[in-house]
Amino acid sequence: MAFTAVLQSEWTKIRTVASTSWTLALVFLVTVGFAALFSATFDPNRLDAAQRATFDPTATSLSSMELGQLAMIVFGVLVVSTEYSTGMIRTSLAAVPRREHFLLGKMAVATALALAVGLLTSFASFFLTQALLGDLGIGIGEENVLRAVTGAGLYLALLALFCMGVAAMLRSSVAAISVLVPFFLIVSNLLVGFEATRTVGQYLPSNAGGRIMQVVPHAFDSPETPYGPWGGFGIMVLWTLAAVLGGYAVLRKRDA
Amino acid sequence: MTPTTTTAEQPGSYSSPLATPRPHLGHALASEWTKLVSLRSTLWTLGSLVLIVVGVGLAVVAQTGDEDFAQINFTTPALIGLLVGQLAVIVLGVLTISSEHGTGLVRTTFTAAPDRHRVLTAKYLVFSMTAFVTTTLSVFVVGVSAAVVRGGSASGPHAAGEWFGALLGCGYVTLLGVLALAIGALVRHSAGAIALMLGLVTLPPVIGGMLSMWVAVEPLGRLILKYNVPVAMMQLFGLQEGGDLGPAPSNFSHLILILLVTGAAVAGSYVVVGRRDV
Amino acid sequence: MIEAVGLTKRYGAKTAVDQLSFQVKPGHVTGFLGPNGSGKSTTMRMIVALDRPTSGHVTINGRPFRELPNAQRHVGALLDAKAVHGGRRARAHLLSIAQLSGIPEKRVDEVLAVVGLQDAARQRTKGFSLGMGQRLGIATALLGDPQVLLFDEPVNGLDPEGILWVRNLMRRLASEGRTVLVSSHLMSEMALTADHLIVIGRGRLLADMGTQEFIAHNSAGFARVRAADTDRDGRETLGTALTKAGGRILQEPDGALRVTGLELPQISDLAHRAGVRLWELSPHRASLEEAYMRMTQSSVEYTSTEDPRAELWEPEPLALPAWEDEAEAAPEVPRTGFYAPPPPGAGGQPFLMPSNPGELASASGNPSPNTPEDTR
Amino acid sequence: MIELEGLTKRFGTTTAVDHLSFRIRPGVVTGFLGPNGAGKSTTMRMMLDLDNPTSGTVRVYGKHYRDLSEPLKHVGALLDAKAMHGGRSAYNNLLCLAQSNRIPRQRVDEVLDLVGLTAVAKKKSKGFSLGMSQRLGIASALLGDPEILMFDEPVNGLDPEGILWIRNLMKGLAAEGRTIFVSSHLMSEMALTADHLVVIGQGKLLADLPMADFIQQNSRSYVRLRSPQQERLKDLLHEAGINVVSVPATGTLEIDGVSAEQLGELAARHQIVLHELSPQRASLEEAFMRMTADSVEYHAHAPGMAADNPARPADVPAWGAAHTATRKAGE
Repeated sequence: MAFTAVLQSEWTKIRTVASTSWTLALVFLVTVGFAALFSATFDPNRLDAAQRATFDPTATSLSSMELGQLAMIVFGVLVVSTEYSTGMIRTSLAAVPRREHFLLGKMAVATALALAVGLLTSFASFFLTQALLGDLGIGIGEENVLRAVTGAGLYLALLALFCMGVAAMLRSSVAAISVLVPFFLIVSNLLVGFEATRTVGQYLPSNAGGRIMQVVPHAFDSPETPYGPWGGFGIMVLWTLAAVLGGYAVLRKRDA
Repeated sequence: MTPTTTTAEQPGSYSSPLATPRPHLGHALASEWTKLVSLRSTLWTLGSLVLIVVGVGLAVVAQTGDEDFAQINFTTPALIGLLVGQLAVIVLGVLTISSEHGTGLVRTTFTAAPDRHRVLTAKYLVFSMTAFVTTTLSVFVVGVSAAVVRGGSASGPHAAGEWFGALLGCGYVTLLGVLALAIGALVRHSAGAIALMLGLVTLPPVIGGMLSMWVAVEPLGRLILKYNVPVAMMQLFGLQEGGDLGPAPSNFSHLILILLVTGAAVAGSYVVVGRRDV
Repeated sequence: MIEAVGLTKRYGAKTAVDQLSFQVKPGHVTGFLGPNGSGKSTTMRMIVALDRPTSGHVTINGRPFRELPNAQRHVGALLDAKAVHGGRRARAHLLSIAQLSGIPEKRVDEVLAVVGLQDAARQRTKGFSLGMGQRLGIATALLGDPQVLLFDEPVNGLDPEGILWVRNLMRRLASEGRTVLVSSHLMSEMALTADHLIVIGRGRLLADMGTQEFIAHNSAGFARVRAADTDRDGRETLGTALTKAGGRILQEPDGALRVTGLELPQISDLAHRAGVRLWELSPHRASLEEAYMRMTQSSVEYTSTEDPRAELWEPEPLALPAWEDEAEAAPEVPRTGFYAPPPPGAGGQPFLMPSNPGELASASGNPSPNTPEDTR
Repeated sequence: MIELEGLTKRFGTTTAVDHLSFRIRPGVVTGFLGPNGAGKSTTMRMMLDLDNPTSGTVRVYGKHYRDLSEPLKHVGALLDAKAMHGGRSAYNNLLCLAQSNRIPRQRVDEVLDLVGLTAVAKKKSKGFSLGMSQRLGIASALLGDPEILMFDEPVNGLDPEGILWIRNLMKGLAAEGRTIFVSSHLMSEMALTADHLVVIGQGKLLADLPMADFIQQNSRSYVRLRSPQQERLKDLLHEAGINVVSVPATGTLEIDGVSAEQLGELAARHQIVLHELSPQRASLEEAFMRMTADSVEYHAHAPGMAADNPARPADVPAWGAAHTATRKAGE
């Protein structure tokens, strides 16, 4: 079977449901909107000396990713779980009986879309906020900035893919969202917040993957990490790979 | 006219031997209780709540010494688990109503009981009592264990007020669940309502944190950072946030805020559920 | 007793139910018929106040549904067999509904036995087949032992044993003096179950009359007559004799004659007088399906078009007897089953039943905008 | 051509499908019958590789379903009318299926037109009634113009016009040499549509034979007589050694095992006037109920509230019930 046909089909699927545009629009609007709000109301005089020394204009642009990722989680989950909740999965698998083609096609299309929206979001956010920051703003050509901004887009794409894998394992929107949102927004922050659990927390996908967005290592008193930006990203790739393989194993083994 | 005469009016029509009591709230409460206990999702959500609160709480108690409790309440170890566990209450609150919409059961329910407000009231009552009792029990298991194990002289004096605060904290979590139920009734879509509620609980501290770090002058940032869910809970459990925000709002102002928000949502849900085609 | 007065429901610009007025009386099974999208389900939903009418009202024993003192004890409804939470066990589901109106717990076990689900009572309903779901829905409707019962497509997904059971159940419930309103697309079932019919099309009332009256109004029965094969001229002699006596005749492929306009004893006498021995003389009842199709032709909402490939299949056309000059062809007679064979229609137009659905489609006239039955 | 060999499916301790082996041949409509819970749907799901068999295999033209490239062009199936994404329009639901198997876009319009859904093609399928969903499901099965078609309860929710249409559609498709496999509980429909039957009960194969043979083997046919000279006729039949059952309620006689031709000749010879001489053919429903009487899983009972009411036992044969009803209706 031509894999391109599967891709085309999945593209039709993804662009013809309302939840796709809702969630992805929210990713963009929330991230760019809050970044703009932060930078427009920014008052450099309020920073103390240490903060001034480690001030990271790129982080100002990208910190609102923390908020926007909620919508991306929902996007990633719904792409997979609505197949189950609507019963479409039976029709889909009858049309594409090879499970690896089906899952790979779906994930490839959705991840590509997430990457496009992610990059659009991070670059729009960056250029808008740098303009709003005025004198404090920097250009894309500065050291490591391009890596951070591109990395933010990559992070969002990888996040969506991770959520697709988990959703394929759990086969339910409610279960997947209830597990993933606390995992990304609370547990990881909570674990890093305590000295005893910090090391564990740093290896969670959100913290490890988020490292790629930092240009200045200790900006805003962020703790030391045992890995570099790409090392952290690699850790998140491993997490994602595990989730995808888990999702594939469940899809293969269980009756549709 | 008494209810039983209604069927007897028709000559030659069927008359059932069953008694015909006028249904009241008690019936609906029994019904909702059956619904709640007969689903595995209840077990999953409340089970994870208890596990997280008690598990994390006891782990913290084990890791601390008597002297640590000089500054904090005996119930504070339960807080960490509850910050995560509250999400289970929220999920259960949403599911209590949205799963009826998702499966179509709501049509069966409202056909059997056309006085929809009675059903909705029963849902609120059964859910809130269950959530409150479960939360309180888990928190107090941790609190009492801490008091017993770490209640030595080094822990200093502890007032009864801290237990009351914890009780209010459990009430706060319950109100969050009630808010989730109301949102579920308004949105009718499980995943949507859960995402909305989780966003409402988890995002404000992040937003507030960013705002306070960069735009300390913005009263909005302060306000968000003062009045959000985790902060309110920390305060009710006797863990004061850093003092650079100025005087912390009182326990009751947190409760009044959540009561206002929840009350508005609940009122909205009564209006909408009463009118809507299902 | 259910009474609807001027019941209307609009979804935006679409009118799903249009000024519907009818009464459903106790002691009868009342069939509720109409093509897909004619507004049956919407009407039933308005009866139990799930949907609000745009205008008009409907009452049950003189009261609006919402004002009944104990709705479940007065009205039981099966509207959608899948309207249960799949994660709940069957018995728990019924119990929770029973408790809503203070119905005792032992009634739950009673209705489970009535519908034959006692062995599945502890199963989660997610794993139920459509037939089992249907039985659970019927159990829910019976919980309150109500005076008024509504069933929307109750036999959907049931096996023949279950269909037979539902048929008898409906009749028994009505014979106890209850009001029973049943919708169905299976005309054969309706003919066996319903005493009275309410037919709607495009949201409007088309008919409200007894089943027999309805069939008589909208179709005609016929007799099948076969002369002995050993008698060479028998068929022709018989045909001529019957035509002379005023009968209308069509010839079937196996050589039998289809006679309308003459009673069986008359045919028997005519054959006797003509000296023709008969090998078959059987009455064929007019079918409800035929009567229904005739009435609703113009209000069918979703008309399938002819599959271009289906043209390859041609039913064996019925021959026109020599003594009949009008060009007519009778449709093929199904040999068995619920659907009684369709007779030729009145007015010289043969009823276009099983052979050519395309004609039916074109007969429905100008295509009008389609309205989903449920637009929400 | 579909071949099932020793197909078995267990869910925990219950065996839903038990060593099922049969072949479905092209050119005819094969009916798939069985009581509720017999394992029909599970079998069909395994044929499409949606459920993994515990043991045994299904082969479609010698191949495993999973190894078919572009399976929609070979096998079209309607298993569950609601198995579509409700938030997507009817057209888009079909389009994404078509694209996955490289079926041209205009075929989507074609099948929508075929099932009569063109006017609502752009509407979300969430709002569809059961009848409309069923039509959409049929459209999806026809999408690839496949040589094998499987329908699980295709007439569910369809109105009489739709039932008529699908009946002719299936016969037409079979006449073109396709393999048509259809399950239904409506025996009347099956009798009109199917040429060959596969009957299962509690997961086991009960019968695999042509329709006519099935009816003949599992039911009785008889001749109904009505005459103004009833008593003379009765005596005559007794003399001829023919067993007669009289039905006083309708004033008819029922005769087993003698053809209508013979009876007509007998009456003519003795100058007896007959007002009815009708051969009653056995129905598929009756045959089916006899065969599966032992394997019905969910037996219903009389309502508990009506304990004083003499309830008809649940296993009355179909013709018994049909008779009484017919008589009532005929009066």
